[in-house]
Amino acid sequence: MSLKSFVFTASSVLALTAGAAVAKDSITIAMQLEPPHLDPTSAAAQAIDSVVYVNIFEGLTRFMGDGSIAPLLAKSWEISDDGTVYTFSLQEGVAFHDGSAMDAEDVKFSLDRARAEDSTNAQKALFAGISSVDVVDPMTVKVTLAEPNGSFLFNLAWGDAVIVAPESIEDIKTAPVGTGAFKLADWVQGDRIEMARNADYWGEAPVLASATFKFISDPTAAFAAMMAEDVDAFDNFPAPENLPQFEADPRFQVLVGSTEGETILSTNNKQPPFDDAKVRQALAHAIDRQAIIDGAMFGYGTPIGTHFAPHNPAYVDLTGGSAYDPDKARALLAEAGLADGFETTLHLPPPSYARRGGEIIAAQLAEVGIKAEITNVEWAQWLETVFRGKTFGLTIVSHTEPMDIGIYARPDYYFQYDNPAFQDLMATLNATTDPEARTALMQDAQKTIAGDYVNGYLFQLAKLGVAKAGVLGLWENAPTAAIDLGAISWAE
Amino acid sequence: MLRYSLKRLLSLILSLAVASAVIFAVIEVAPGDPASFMLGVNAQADTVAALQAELGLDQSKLQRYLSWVSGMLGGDFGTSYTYRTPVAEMIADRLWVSLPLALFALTLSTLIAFPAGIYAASRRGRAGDSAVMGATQLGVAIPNFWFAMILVLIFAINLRWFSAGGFSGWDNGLLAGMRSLTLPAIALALPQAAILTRVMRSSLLDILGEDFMRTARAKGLSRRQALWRHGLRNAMIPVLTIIGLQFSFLLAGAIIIEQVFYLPGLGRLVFQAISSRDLIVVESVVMLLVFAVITVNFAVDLAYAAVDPRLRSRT
Amino acid sequence: MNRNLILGAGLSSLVLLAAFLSFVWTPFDHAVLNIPAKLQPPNGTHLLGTDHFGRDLLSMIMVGARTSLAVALVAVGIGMGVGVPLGLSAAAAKGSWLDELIMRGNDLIFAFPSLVIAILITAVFGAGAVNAIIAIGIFNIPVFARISRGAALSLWEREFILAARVAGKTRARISAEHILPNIANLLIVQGTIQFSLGILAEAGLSYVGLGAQPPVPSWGRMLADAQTMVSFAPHLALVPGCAIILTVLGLNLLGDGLRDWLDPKLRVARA
Amino acid sequence: MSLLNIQNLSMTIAGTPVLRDVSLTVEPGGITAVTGESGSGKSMTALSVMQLLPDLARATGQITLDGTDILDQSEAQLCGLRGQSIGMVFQEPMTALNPVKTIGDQVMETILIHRAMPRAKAHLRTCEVLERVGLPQDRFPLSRFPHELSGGQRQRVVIAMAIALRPRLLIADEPTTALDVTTQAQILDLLKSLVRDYDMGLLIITHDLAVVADLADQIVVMKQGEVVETGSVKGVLANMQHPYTRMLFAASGHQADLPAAPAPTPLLEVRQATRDYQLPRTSLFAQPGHHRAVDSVGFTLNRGERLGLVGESGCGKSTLTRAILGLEPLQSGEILLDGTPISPNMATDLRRKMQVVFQDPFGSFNPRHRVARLITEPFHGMENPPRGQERLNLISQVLEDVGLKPEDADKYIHQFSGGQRQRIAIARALITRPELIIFDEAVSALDVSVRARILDLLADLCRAYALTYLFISHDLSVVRSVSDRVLVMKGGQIVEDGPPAQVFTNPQHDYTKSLIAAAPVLPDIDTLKRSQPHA
Repeated sequence: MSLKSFVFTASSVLALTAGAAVAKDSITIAMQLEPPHLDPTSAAAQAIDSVVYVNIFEGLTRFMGDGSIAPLLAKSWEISDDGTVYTFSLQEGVAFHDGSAMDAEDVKFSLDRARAEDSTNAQKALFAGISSVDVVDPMTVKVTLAEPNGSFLFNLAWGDAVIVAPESIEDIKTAPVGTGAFKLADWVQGDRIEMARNADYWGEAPVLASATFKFISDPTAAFAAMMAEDVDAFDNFPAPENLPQFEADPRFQVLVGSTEGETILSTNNKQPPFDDAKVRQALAHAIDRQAIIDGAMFGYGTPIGTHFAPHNPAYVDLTGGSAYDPDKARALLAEAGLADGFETTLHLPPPSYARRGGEIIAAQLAEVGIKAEITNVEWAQWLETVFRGKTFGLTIVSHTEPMDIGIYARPDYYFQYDNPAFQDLMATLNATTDPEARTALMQDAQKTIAGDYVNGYLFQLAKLGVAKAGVLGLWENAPTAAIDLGAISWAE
Repeated sequence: MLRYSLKRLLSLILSLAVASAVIFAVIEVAPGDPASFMLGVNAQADTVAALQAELGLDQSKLQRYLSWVSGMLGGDFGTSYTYRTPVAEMIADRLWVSLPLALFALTLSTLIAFPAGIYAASRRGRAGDSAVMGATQLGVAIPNFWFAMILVLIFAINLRWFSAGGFSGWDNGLLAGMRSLTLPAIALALPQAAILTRVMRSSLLDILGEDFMRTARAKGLSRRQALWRHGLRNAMIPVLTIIGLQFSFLLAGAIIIEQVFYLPGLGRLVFQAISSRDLIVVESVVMLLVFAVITVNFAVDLAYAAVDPRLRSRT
Repeated sequence: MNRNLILGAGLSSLVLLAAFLSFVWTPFDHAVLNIPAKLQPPNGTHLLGTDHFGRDLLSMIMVGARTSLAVALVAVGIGMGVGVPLGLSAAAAKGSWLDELIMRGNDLIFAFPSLVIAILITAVFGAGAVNAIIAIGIFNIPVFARISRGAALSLWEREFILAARVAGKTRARISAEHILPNIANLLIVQGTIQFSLGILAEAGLSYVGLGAQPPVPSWGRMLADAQTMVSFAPHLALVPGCAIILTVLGLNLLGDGLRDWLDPKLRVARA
Repeated sequence: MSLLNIQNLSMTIAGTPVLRDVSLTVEPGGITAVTGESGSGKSMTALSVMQLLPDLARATGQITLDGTDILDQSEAQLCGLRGQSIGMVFQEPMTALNPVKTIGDQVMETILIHRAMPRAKAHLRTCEVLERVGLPQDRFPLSRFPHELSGGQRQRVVIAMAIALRPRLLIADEPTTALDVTTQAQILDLLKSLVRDYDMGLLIITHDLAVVADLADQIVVMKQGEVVETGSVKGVLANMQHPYTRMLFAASGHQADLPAAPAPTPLLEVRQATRDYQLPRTSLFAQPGHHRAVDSVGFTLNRGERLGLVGESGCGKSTLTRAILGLEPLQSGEILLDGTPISPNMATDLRRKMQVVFQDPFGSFNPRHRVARLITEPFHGMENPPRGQERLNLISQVLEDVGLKPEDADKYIHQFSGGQRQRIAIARALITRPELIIFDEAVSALDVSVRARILDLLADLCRAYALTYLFISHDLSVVRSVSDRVLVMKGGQIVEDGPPAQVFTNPQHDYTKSLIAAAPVLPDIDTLKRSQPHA
């Protein structure tokens, strides 16, 4: 046992014994997946963001719990009139956990590293528009874009755009050094990560002195751990069927919010018979969204009729266009020359929305004569066969990146939707900064893909949090994967 | 004895060499690429290629096999693709859970099985024997993961005597560690105890029919004395075999139980590694388990010799 | 006839009956979802209740018996079909390189952690009943090879084998004509035991999602589906759990009973 | 007063009667022998004195040892008697000792379990006792394990355990049946001298009347759980009253009546046959050692000749048999049958000229086949095996030849007794009319009366078929009665070769002499009668 963890353990024991007198200042939060490592800038795993986002690493901007963007390490910024030059003024007095100061050089290093030739950043596309990053003075950075990008500040709020220091980049995966309010105290791989308050934090000191993230992948174990009060909160509780029990129990509170995850029945638009829009339409009418939400999610989730988050102001409710109507579905299939139905495959990744939803969808499709053969796959296999190999008929997946309707403009994207009109629409949207015009364009986009029945649109994935009754400040929604420890406190 | 040991060692090395090739071959054909898994759906092709190069995945399979094997010979199991920590360290960490758990379960199962088996054998055909045998039939039939579910429901959720799972670590004291391993150990041990009880009983019954047991009785030993002094040690040979098998099983077979109790053990490590295509971890852990089984078998052979002098003198 | 045999045969034939009956009749269609009727406890309409999709549990158990029995049966078939010839050849060629090769190969398979390899196989070749069968079957091979070799070796010492050799019969022919029928009892008994282990293994694989895929019902997956709902719908876990336990129990009792019944030594003692 | 007095002992096991009104006595310093064939209840009588009976056994009557009724004793009291007042020696020395304990520990346990003396003294006594039974400390230290000893040495250990506390009564249940003749003689001598020195009573169970005559004072003849005749050995043998006793006596010394052999033409020629077995290596780099089981053996067996081969266990006779049968290769030398060399890959035609009858009537047949199939197995590989009616006739005839009924062809082997099975084995050997039959200890596992009938059958068959055979046995008297010529084998070599009369009356080799000297002999009845005052 290292000295650090000994000190930490000792102090947490003290904290526990003292708990009766003063308000608790530590918390144990469980999550389903363990981060593979702790570098948010070189992997897609959301679990990394959940642990380190704003807790250990901070970006120039950040997401707030309601999805809005707020300044963080950038105190303020100026945008040139043509929308291509952003000049950021940095917060004064910010230091990394190793004591070194955070300055413009670090920002330049971080952004250049992310967009470099040999970068292993999972969201490299976020930085594709940057043509140069220049240090104006130690507290000022100028970022020049090749063309205006309406969502640039939004892009900088992603976990993949946090500011890291060149001195500590070598060991970032196991010993992350950031500017956040918490430091990594201990990592027992396979079990938990412990964090301790950063005494020298530049901003407002958090209420919590320490926090533990515990990794419980099994839904049963998750329920048991919560019920046995082994953990104080569960971020994104994996078993919606257990929520009524927590709601009925005064020891617990249940937080139901929304995520950025559009859960869709992805359809291979290039594979016959799905290259026929009539067949895709038949598919859409054969699906009973409410039954899926009830059966797979036990009622949690908002039906969607297009690829857009319902909590977004620009959302249009298009569910009516693909209402459950098996007769119509059969008629459409007959029109398409498939009166006797057809066979296809349905690849299901591990989350229960996919596995359970898939079983229901297969049964519903069978009603109209479509025989979907279920294949359960691991994520690695899904990426290989479905996402990259594109050898699939149908699959169910939740697209959790915020504002990701742009994927429909990529003809090589795995569902292979190729509509030049839509691609033009997206190009226009990217070049547009006027909010009202943007809204109109986004609504057009939603209608286009819904009208083409590109995919079967099922529901917006709910964020289901469970916590002990006294825990305050947990995010209800999940604009991004994050557990903002700085906002959390215990009720007196 | 020297020749025997040398021969054993030679076949051990050969087995390990074959095992390593088989493991590598089976695992490398698995579809799914660790780099694209790590980078997710929005990754660009050049990013994936860059990561593959960084992980050494762009080398030929033979090169990777040779570097893996030569690394292992030097105690270096390579670096995990996803965790980016040395595999040896990860395994060492997990062993601190899996090994005590296996030993705990084995101890429990032995503590249950020995008295139960002896009792049943000594009351052969009577009510006590039937009761023990009935219980073992049930014990063998119960899937251990189902039993674990029931244990959690009763002892963690309803009674709250034990935590539902997780591992507090040995830092918090031996007792706390043992406590978090208690329910998993019970779930693992009971079915094993049922098997061991049956073996113990039948082995003892075989021995009780041996001529030398009658000789012992003719010397004036009571049934009980004959059983303890002459029966047990002779009955140990099949029992030792089963204990050896069970230990290897417990080390690797706890995979589902570790899942139910979210214990950070070897089984769960390999399970996670399989799903994230962290091939080098899978390869090394499987290799280690094979190694463990082979060494345990070797140890069991040595234990035979300790029990049975006839084997000692055989060269 | 003994108690074990009667009880074991009774339980096993009950399961077998349910499996066969399910081809022609189940109380409800096991594949039809009826989400409004979900999670009903056992009642007059649904004798064992309904699951989280409103499917009738009794129907699913009946059809699931098919899956369990088929997977275990074929896996045992693979084990016997490959293992017994290997074991017999090893015994017939005792001490030769063939014997050595077969036995070392056996030891090697035994040394692999079976569950981990089963998970690997299904991960590599995809989850599904066929791959589960292969994964379980592979580990049955050394069991049968070892047991048939051991039994055959002791038979090779017997004088009636010498008599057959004196008559000029080849080792292969002696193996088929004299050895195999005389170890058949042993193989049947071991077969029932491996069969019950196969059912447990299938349940375990399905439980981690690597066995038979939906919509084919499987007891193990029913348990996996049920596990988060145990606390408010315990019948979901109890019903498939009991189905597994009773089947395995039945087969084990059958195996024990057969052993006693087929063992001439014990039969003489009883007469 | 008698040391042991059994009165009207009756016993049932699970309701089946096994002993009926058995009465016998053993005097201090006296030897009482219980004899009879298998199933006569002689072993049960012995075990009932020890009260080491199967769980379901119920005994009535009286067994008094020095005035104590054993049937009245509690289990704890019995434990006090066993080993202390009664010692017991069993038949199978190979399995009677715990393989995982040293011989010293096992002998000492008898002393310590009765707390007869302190540990140090017990140690001394153990050494003494082992010396007394012929296992001196310098060659057989207490730390030896049973597997390091030969059968005879192990039996000495068992005896040492039984007499460690100098019990008043020693029970020996077939103590020499599993041993070679020469060892048997030594063990019997040892028992005799122990009885004399310690003034013990000895109750010995044996099926061998010659042993009884040689050793015992009193004889108890049992048949099917009942005593049919009892009295002093000489008295009973000189004047046998019960037909069973007479039959037993006659069968024990039975001489089959062989027809004369025809003129010699060689059939089987064994020339310088040598067979080695590789021993386990003692070190990795040393050449593995060899055990020479058959060492330059040469002899000729003529057509129509009945050749006997005698030797003790380990002399190489089984290895020689297997080589002659073509089951194992020779390292050097050759074996010719009708001029053609024999080897493991010889032609089936050649194989068919030779058949074999094995020792174990229970292991010689595939239990899953019917008799008809069992005895026709030698037809295998024939170009034109008899079929249909011809085959059935052959089966019937050969079954009748060996004294069975044609309808026995449809039965399974477990429906026959040991003697009948040996007849079936002979039928199997006869069915192809082979040129040569090898009898490998073919009558050794049979009771004397059954053995006598099988030997007569052989003589009859010789008359009917003019058989040529090689008869292998460890039992001199058997070989003598069915052979025209006898070979004596020792250490892989033939040490004596000649007609029985010459070999048995005028042996040339020392080993043959010691063999003949060691074999217990039935007394001559006429001599006995003359020496009996009341005869």
